[in-house]
Amino acid sequence: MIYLELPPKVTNLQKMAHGLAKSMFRPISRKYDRAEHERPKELDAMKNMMGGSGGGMGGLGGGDKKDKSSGVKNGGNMIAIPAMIEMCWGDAGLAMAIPGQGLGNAAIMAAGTPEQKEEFGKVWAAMAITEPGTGSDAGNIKTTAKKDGDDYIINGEKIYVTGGGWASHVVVWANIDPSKGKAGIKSFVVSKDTPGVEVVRLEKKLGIRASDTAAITFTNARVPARNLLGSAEIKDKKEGFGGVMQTFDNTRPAVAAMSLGVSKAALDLTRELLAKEGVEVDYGKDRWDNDTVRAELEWMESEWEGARLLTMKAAWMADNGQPNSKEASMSKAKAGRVGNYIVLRCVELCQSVGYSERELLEKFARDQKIMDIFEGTQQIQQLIVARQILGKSSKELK
Amino acid sequence: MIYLELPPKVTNLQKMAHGLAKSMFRPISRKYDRAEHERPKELDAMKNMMGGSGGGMGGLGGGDKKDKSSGVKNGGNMIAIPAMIEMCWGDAGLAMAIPGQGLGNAAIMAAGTPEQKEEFGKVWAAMAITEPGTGSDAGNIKTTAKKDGDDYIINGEKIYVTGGGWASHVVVWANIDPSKGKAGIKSFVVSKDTPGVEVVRLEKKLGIRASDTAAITFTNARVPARNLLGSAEIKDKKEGFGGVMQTFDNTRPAVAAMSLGVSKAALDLTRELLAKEGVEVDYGKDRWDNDTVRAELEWMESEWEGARLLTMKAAWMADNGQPNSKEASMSKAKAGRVGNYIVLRCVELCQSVGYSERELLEKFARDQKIMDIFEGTQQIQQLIVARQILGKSSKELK
Amino acid sequence: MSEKSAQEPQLFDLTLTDEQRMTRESMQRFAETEMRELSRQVDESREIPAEFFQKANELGITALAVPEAHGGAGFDRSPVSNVLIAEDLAHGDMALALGVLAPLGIVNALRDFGTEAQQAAYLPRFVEENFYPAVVALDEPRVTFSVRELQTKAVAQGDGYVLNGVKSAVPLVETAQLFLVLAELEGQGPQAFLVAKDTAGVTAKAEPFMGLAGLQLGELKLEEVKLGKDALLGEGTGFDYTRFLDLHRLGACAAGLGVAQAVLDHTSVYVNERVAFGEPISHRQAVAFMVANIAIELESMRLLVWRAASRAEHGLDFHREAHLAYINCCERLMEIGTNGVQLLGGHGFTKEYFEEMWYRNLRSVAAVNTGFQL
Amino acid sequence: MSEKSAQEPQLFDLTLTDEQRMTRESMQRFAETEMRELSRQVDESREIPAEFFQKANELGITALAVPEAHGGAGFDRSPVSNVLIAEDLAHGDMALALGVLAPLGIVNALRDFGTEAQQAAYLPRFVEENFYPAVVALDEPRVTFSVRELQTKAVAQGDGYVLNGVKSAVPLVETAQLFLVLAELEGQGPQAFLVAKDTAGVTAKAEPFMGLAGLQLGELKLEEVKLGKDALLGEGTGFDYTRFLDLHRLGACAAGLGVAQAVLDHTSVYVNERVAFGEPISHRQAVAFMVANIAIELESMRLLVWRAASRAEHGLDFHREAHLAYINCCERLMEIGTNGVQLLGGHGFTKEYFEEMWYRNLRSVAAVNTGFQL
Repeated sequence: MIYLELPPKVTNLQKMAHGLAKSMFRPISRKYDRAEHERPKELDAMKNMMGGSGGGMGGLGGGDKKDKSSGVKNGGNMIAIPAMIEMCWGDAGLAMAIPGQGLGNAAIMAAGTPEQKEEFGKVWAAMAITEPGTGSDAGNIKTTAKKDGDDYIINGEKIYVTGGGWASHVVVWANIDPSKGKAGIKSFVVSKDTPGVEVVRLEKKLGIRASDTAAITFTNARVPARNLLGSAEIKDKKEGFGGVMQTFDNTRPAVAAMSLGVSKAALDLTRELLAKEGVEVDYGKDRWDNDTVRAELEWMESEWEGARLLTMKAAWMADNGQPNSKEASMSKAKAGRVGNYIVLRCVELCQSVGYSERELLEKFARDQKIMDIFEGTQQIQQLIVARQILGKSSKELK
Repeated sequence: MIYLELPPKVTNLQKMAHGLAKSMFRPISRKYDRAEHERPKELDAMKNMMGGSGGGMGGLGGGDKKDKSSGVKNGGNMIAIPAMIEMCWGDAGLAMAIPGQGLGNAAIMAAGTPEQKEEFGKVWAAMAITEPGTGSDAGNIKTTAKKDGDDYIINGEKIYVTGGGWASHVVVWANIDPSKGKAGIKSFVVSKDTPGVEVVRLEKKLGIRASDTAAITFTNARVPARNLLGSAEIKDKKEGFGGVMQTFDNTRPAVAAMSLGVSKAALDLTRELLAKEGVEVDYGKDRWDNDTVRAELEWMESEWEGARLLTMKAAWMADNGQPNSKEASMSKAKAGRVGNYIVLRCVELCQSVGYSERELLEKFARDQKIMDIFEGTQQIQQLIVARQILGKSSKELK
Repeated sequence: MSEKSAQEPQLFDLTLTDEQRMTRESMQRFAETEMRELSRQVDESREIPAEFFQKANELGITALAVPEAHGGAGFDRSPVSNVLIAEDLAHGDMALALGVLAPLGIVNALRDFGTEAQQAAYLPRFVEENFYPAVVALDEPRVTFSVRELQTKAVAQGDGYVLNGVKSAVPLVETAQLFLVLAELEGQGPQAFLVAKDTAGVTAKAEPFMGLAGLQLGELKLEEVKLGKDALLGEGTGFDYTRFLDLHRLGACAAGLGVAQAVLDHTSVYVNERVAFGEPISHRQAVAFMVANIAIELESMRLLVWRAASRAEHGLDFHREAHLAYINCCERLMEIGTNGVQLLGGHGFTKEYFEEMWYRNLRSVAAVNTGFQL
Repeated sequence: MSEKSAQEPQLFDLTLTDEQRMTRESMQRFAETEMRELSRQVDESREIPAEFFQKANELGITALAVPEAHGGAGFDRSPVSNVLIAEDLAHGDMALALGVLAPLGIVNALRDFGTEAQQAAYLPRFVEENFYPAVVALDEPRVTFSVRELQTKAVAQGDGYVLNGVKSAVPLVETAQLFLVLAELEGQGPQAFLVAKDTAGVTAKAEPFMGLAGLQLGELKLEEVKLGKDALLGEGTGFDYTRFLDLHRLGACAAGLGVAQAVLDHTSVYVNERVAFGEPISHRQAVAFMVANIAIELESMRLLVWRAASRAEHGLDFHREAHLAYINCCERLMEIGTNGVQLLGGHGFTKEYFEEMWYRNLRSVAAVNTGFQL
């Protein structure tokens, strides 16, 4: 039966996450925005607190809460989304810097065997996909992994590795047989201690400065064959690459949630500041019967709620075993652009207060922008949605 | 010296055109919106009144008013734009139905030899480009013109011929040598009396119902070779087709002007109706310090003025002998989308009054839509602009 | 409102009930076979064949909603199911759909706000064999009209009320037997009055609008219309104007969703079939992304509308959610309407396809209040 | 304002004068060589090398505008030329450009509104060898701030005025020698006061903002600041707040145009060079059309700004035109700023390129009033 409210189990965790974000992130938010590349040690305490379930990426892909009669599940994906929203409401950069909550962890949980989940379940794993020559074109990576006895030898350069500087491990995309094209791309869990793995640079960024973004080189880095996630078999082109791509179906709603979190923070703060000066929204007037500020706040809230519901739908589908690649991309496309609209507008609405570092509004407007870019840009999401609706291949609709 | 006001010569003609549009078009505007396919005989009187210069297409391409010291011209193109805005302010469908003011007339004036201008200067010529299988892809037309002695034999089917039902002549795009691809495309002035020329259908349309839109078939229609506009020589691919395409550089700003005219009519009427009920715009408040209706009216006016200035710039460049293909497309892209935004919003702002046929607002919202489509859709204009900025061919940037 | 109002915590769920699935199938079939083509005919002639509403009546949509005590099937009040019905019927044609659903809106208003006597007096009319046209009269012909400042005025007089005012864009205005007229009652804010067609002082006149020809919109004049005290819906208690407005507008939004879905369904086929520059135009990002964005915005709106309706169904506050859904639909539905025409280019501008009519119909959501009480 | 104010009818014209063409060349050269790279350094350190403004001073922008009687070159008052200068310098860096141009804004305000005595007292300072930092203080630190409801108050007292209030986002706040403070003068509406840095009760403090680091924005506190009657610009006559605001904001718009042009110039090279999926990304419509639309909106805004400035230059009413230009720039410049980052993808988010800084700087136009009097 159609019902779009979250169950108490989820809202309770959401409240917890909100409290955590407020008490642990907000007080150090500006500090680490300014101290780029300094590791937020205050977050070490959170590693255990979060476990594998809460606000990070670990909960994606799982799921347990099930309605007895209908068989409907509200599981790990649906818990992870509101939790992620709340964490990023607190601070998106810090949320990405929690030890043990990397995107690589999500990949391990999504694609790993039970043994791999056991071995790597508690490490802090970043995700290394992009290379200097690739952007959205993940199928075009040049990093190789050559079989050598029981090991693979990895060579290549990765950039934009979120958490790559501080994580203990990296999940690296590499091609085990470049002659097969992108079907040969597999992902490997690589310890940062491996000889030949070097962090060559941390990027200076517009936002999410509390989270490190690393460039990492792999020079004859030797990893055990058992660190390859999933199967080493090279299937037909589409399916093979699809395997490594499938984590996106889980992580894209999570990145949508990040955008929702940051833009909710901007909206909440704008409303709070305006309320202090006597301007409050009450949904009492039609758009053309209202003043511009109230109408704009309501409009942004409307757009935000639409994006949130799209994201919850994608997560609900994942929890209920429904293929959700289209919906995952829809949620990220909508949340990415709505988020960007909101954070920028909130700075404008709050004028010199919004533009100043006195408040966090300007920071939200910097942090959010990456969420319309990473894990596939706005344009890539539209491309995926369009291909699915129109039944087009990547060769037909480029 | 930078100065963006229109000289008195232009504003006087503009006022004349406005008066004409108000007194001759507005009173019969609703009548011919309802009586689709009935020829507005009231316009016969205008044929002579307009001459070759006024509000129609005849003025495009010419130019005389020149500043002695600077050499700057404010000529035929610049006069035609404000005149066209005013005529379409009155009624876009009727403006397109004035005898002797067809798009084909513009083509004759732009591409014809002095002899051709003499012979066909006073006819009423529609323009026949599109075919059932082509839309924006004008290079792909299948109509052929085969040389036969001193004549050409034309075969093919044309659709969306504006004024094609009532005009005496049609300027037809046809290929004289399909083996040469689009370089073989030439335009011919064809009398509707020619045996083998048949109007097979008049379209029923969303708007501009006062203007007929015909489907015309050509079955072994024989025309004298001297009716070929320009040269019969097939130049290299690019230049050859460029010849027939160049009329677009003049007609696109004119279609931008149509969109400006209709949307100005919507804006003016909305303001008038609102003023009667006490809501007036005074540019006195900042956007976020205003009510939504006033702020929206100002925003629309701002967008409209920007589009108008882009259009005037394209016309000014044409008058002053500067290549303006990019600017022509920019003006049409902007005026097309701004126009569509305005006409639809004005219906909304005026609520049941706007949605009703009591006022012309709903008609403006129907009439305008085609202006973002014909003479190259919004998307085609963006493509042209992008190719020019990025230096890309139509093969690279498709 | 619902009898199933949740005791145990519910889960977030997007699954239709079996009943909803079955209803959708029959609604979709009816929309496809009985409405889509008729819509074009009606759009041109502005004449609705008498048998259409009769046939639609046989779907039982209205009768199912009437409590058993009054001769109906007594189905649970389900705003969500009504959203689905509106989506499906409007996929066939928005105007005819809103016409078919107008009486359901009145039944729902009577169920939600009517006194027992009013329910007993009116509800039986909706289960009769003949379609009983009953509609809401809300809009007024002013460009500064606000639903919160009605100029149609009701004054208490003697044992009843006198109404004066002009209503605009009233559905089925010349055929309706019963009007639910919204008017400002001195000292008591906006109230709803049950006004029979043949009451003295009531005149109705259809007039042409941009779209929704099948809904036969028009003006309803009320001149010194004298009504009994039982004409006041709820007789002074129970009427909740905010709830009324929200459910009424959500009805229009739901119908708009159906039209937008029709745009998506047709344009995504069309752009695959249409060839230009040697390929289907769907191979161009500008075209394909426009289709993708129609899908994204449509689904976003749909979830907003469903959520508001499901909150109403479960007896939760839903004003905020309804408002957010409505303002989104006002903006984005029209965007879809105009992009539908754009995707077809010149073909979209002619009556060869339905996009031009959808463009006109979709403009109604934000401009007029021609929805129905979900 | 202009001495050339048209007797004979002028023609619509987009041609630069020879003088403007020459000025543009030297401004563009300076922006390219002295500003672009420095802007990144200043953005990080928030320290402007002392020699920068000195070097900029040698361009003579301000001195040329000072009448000969006061030691300057006495160039005609040309808002259009000032727009061009702002565009060109801001192409190098918006923050530094607005810093360089702030004193020109004060000179222009003195020319437009100052008494002869005020001109004689202040203008000579702007032709000295050293850069004389003088700025406008307009914004106030409230989210409901309105330029039309200033809470900085001036009260007539004795033979002068007392000012109280807080100004925010004041350019060069710690280095400026002279502030033109906008305050509500009891009974006389908003007025401008010339306030020297070292006046008792004036405290200035720079603080970090989202962008415009090179402009060193900050707060100016005015506590019981006592001023002579000659501190009132125009001494009660001649000050036109609407004109002042319009020209001030057009100054910011003009600078924003320069940044938007920089976005267009760089992204259109970048998308041609950047290869993905086997081709330059400029071969994708979604990318190419975004570039096209940057060009279209930029040119549209530019013409709006030029028109308003040229009307001002020719002594025509220009409030409506300035307002329309300003609201367009508020919206569209930021759109260009965010699309610039988007076109570079992840690379746009890092400090590898300038797009992330342009994103931050362009947000200023609608958020703060840090322009200059054209």
